[in-house]
Amino acid sequence: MIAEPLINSADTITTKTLEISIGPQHPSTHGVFRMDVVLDGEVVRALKPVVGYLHRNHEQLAEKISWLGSMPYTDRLDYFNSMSNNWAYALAVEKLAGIKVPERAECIRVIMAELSRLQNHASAIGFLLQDCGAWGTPLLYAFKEREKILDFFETVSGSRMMCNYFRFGGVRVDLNDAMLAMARKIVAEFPKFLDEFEKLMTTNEVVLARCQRVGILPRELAIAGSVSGPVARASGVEYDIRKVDKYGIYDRLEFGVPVGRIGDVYDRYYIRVLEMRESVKILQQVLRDIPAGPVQAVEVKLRGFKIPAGDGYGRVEGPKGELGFYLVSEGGPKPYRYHIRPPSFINLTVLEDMCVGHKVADAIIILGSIDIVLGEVDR
Amino acid sequence: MIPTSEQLCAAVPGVVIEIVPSTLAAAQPAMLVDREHLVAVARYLKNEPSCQFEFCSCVTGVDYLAKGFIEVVYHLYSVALKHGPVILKVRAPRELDQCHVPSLTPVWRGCEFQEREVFDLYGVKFDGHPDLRRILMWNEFTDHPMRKDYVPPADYEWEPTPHDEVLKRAKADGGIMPPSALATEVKK
Amino acid sequence: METIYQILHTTFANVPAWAVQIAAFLIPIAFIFGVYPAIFALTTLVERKALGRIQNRYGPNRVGIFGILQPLADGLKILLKEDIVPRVADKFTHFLAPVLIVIPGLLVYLVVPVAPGMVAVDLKIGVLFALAVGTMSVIALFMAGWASRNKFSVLGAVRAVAQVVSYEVPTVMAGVAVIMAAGTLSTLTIVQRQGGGLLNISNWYVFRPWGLVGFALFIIGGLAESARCPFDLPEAESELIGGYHTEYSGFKFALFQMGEYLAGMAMAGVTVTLFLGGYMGPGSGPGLAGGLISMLWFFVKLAGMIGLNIWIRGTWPRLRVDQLMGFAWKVLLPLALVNIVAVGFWHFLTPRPLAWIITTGWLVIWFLVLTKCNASAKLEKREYRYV
Amino acid sequence: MNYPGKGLVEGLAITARNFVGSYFYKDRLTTVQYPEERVQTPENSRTFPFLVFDESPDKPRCTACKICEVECPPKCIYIVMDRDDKGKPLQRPKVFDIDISVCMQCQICVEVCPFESIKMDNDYEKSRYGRFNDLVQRLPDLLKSNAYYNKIKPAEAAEVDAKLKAEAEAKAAKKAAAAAAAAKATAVPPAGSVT
Repeated sequence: MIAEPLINSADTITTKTLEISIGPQHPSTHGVFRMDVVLDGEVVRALKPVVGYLHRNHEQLAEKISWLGSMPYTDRLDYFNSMSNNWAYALAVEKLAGIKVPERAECIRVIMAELSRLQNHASAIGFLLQDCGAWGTPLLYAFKEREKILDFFETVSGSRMMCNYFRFGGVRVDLNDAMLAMARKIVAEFPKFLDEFEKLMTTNEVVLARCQRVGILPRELAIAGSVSGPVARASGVEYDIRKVDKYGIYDRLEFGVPVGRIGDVYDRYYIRVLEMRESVKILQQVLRDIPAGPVQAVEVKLRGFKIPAGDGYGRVEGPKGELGFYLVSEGGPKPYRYHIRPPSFINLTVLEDMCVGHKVADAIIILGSIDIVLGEVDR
Repeated sequence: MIPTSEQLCAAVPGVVIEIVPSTLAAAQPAMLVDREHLVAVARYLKNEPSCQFEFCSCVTGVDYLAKGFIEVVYHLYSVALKHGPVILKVRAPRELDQCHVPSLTPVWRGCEFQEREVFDLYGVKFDGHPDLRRILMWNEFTDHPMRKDYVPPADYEWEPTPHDEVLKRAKADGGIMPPSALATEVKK
Repeated sequence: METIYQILHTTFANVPAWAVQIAAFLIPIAFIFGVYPAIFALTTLVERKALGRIQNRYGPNRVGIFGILQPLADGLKILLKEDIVPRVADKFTHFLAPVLIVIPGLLVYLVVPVAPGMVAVDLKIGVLFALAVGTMSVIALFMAGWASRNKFSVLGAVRAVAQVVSYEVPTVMAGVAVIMAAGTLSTLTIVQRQGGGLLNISNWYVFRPWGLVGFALFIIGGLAESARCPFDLPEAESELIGGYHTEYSGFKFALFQMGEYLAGMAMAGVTVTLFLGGYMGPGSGPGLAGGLISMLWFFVKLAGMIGLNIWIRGTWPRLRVDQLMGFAWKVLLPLALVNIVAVGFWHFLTPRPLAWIITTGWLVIWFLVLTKCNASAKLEKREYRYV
Repeated sequence: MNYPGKGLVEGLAITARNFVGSYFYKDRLTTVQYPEERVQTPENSRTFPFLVFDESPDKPRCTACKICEVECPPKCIYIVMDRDDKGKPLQRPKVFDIDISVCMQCQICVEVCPFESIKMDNDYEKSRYGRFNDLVQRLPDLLKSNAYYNKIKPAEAAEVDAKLKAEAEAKAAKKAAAAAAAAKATAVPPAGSVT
């Protein structure tokens, strides 16, 4: 019997890749989102996001109801911050119809949008650390702060998450002194929560080991992939619509826009912490001197509101990125075409480039660091 | 600075550019480009040092049923020079087999998912798109729901407060009529 | 066991010898099967209440006053839950895995001394037996993962095997250090050697330089063995949904939970025996009163170790698979080997202060060398500019 | 001093502080035991709409003008106007259904209602067992008194009452002026020219 030549088993063993679908029903996909992942052992070889499970065709609904009728639907887009969704829609309509917004309403809009940014970023890093495995503790600290802000929204607009508070040309309810005092208390207590949170997580060795150099998004790919918001700024893209478009009264407020350099999961986490500190600065400035005056432009009719024919695109720096509305009007009371530019949906374009080569555990964190909400992805 | 149509005509030979005005308040005129030269115009806008539109913010499909075409609208911004939207429009006939538009995903990677969505909801086929599949609807779905002439399937579930066509359809094919809808209603 | 036999024999003189022998067998077994599962039930409640309090909320407080009956309610609920077995699963192994996971957890308690003379079996090779039996649960984990034919469970099972095996090595090496110092493998004599001294505390091995390092290694090894945070990779909810026990429901799932908690408490028991002086404490000694106090001391130390586990579970996120392995092989194992050499110094350098200086110096040098060459988890220089 | 496990130990310190704090400070223990303790919902908070009536339930303010039915985005209101036996429309709804499984609590109906007759309730315990008929609130369930409205939303109700009273007085004054003008017109011809 001729002895077989010694062969290196690694050459002959053909290992098969493992296709698993981190499926629509999964504890850490932030909603009904599926990723078809091809695994080689633990390493991700390919990753295809599959969306559409929460598709309600909100854009076709809007073509059947009046301009104001789709304002409550915008709360259901990115249900974490209904206030900035409302603002994006109101801004697009005001740009299209040329409506002037009184001074006090602009200040109230900035207060609401920045508070909504605070609670969104707080829960975003809470969920990110929950995906890292910190069993609920950071998430519940973040939710404790978020509750205070949602209670303020309920006191003002009537509902915690589905505020339907903005109107074309202003806001629906004026802030009386009790509400302003409540807002000032929230803003005063927020830095204390941030310091405690940072001490818990920012220098934690396990978080550093898990998040540094993971899911790096190069600057060019971020711009080419139309990535916007904290995800892009963490990779070095100096682009914040509050500074570029200067909508509302943002040009009169001094605040910085933190921009990272490496663009890994840790940068995206820390950029959100720094953005929260900037938002607190903005809120302190606006809450210090709110002018008196009307809260809604007079000439906007509640029923039968018509916009001259034409199309227009208005956008806002939402907590998740650039949230834009492209509206086409044919002069009637109903929009002819109502398109939403969803930041979470477009930020997913580069998810695969960030995840390939990393482990399964990293793919989950990278998805968490993009901070998507499926109501906005699927519309 | 935002290029004028003459500058574009000079840069890209043989392109037909038409300015489509918006409302006077919005003041966002768009450039309607013909299909053949769209990719060339896009590359010029992206690589031209004075424009540098390397951020394609929004891709939208609009179905103009009356005028008989579907329009795809691109909103471009420049991150480096921070200047405003340049809006490219391109039109394609509504019939499904001729509804072709050159894809701009090779120019801007960000259009990939958005163009797939326009294909899924409007049926506009993007030539040159790396992975043109349905993104929002399930794969076995054949129709394109956002078209103006799309008729949703007549699945009348229980609806205690029916209105206009749901009410008509319930009366027509004898669907379950809630008691209140049976209440005799004399037209005013 | 012999002491119980003596006590019984003297008190019930007229009872025939074979009956007393059987009784002497049954009492420790009854003790182990009674006390430790009860502690498991209590731990689930205490864990949920403590994690609740850490997260600014109440733990379970609806069933009984302050939620005392919650473990009972959980047990009843789990009993009534439907036991779903996947159609494609390998029925026999799927059934056997939960049973096999509970046995090692209970076997380890045979050699853990609870009070002077009160140890179920006074094996001469107690420590070896405890550590060897501790790793038997790995087979059950892999059986569970492989039998349920679910990709996520297979991933979880493979991770579990890799983790438990690679953390077993540094733990055993740390145990070798204690065996060298105590000179015997029998847990009873190890605990007796840690007695005496000021208030029965100063002789604990944890107050020796090499003992402290061994204690740290044992805590990390214990966490990794029972797959608790920050090493709870096998059943990482956020990645693998449930790891090896995804396809289990009903009482089999409860057995898995019990097996995990018992394994965690077993490792805590062994750590207490080897480093914190078992039942030694002020006032512990032979005799009825001393025995009771020493039993109290043992359970207080056990509760302290479990409390530490819960505290860590409420704070730290979990490590990734490759970091977990790297940490075990590149940091813990060298440290354990260095620890053995340190015990050698400690044993042969008779003048105490000299021994203290040499061993401490040796350990500190090596600690710095290891942390230097494995410097992974350090905050890189990051600058954020404001535009 | 920066020892290797510094971040981990600081993290433990924070959780320990929260654990101990939860026994002493109220803001470290934020759970509300729902059935026993209840959070006092603020005045503006809104759940589902209800119809207001002034004196008696069979005379609601609502005149069945169907503006809210038209303007409601999810189309969850269904109104049929009441008619007396001769077919003359009475300014009252015979059927007024709101399907609260469709209603998204956006209170646009409250804004567009010209007669201040539909207002937002803040009672959130509206879960039912049945899916089909139980979730439709018919006219009798919707009707609530103005006193109830003043109880749940004092400030808003006071404002609405003041507005209604002002309108009523203006109408009464106008009617009085018209009656006076009509009386003057009839009085002048018989008495000839009256200075």
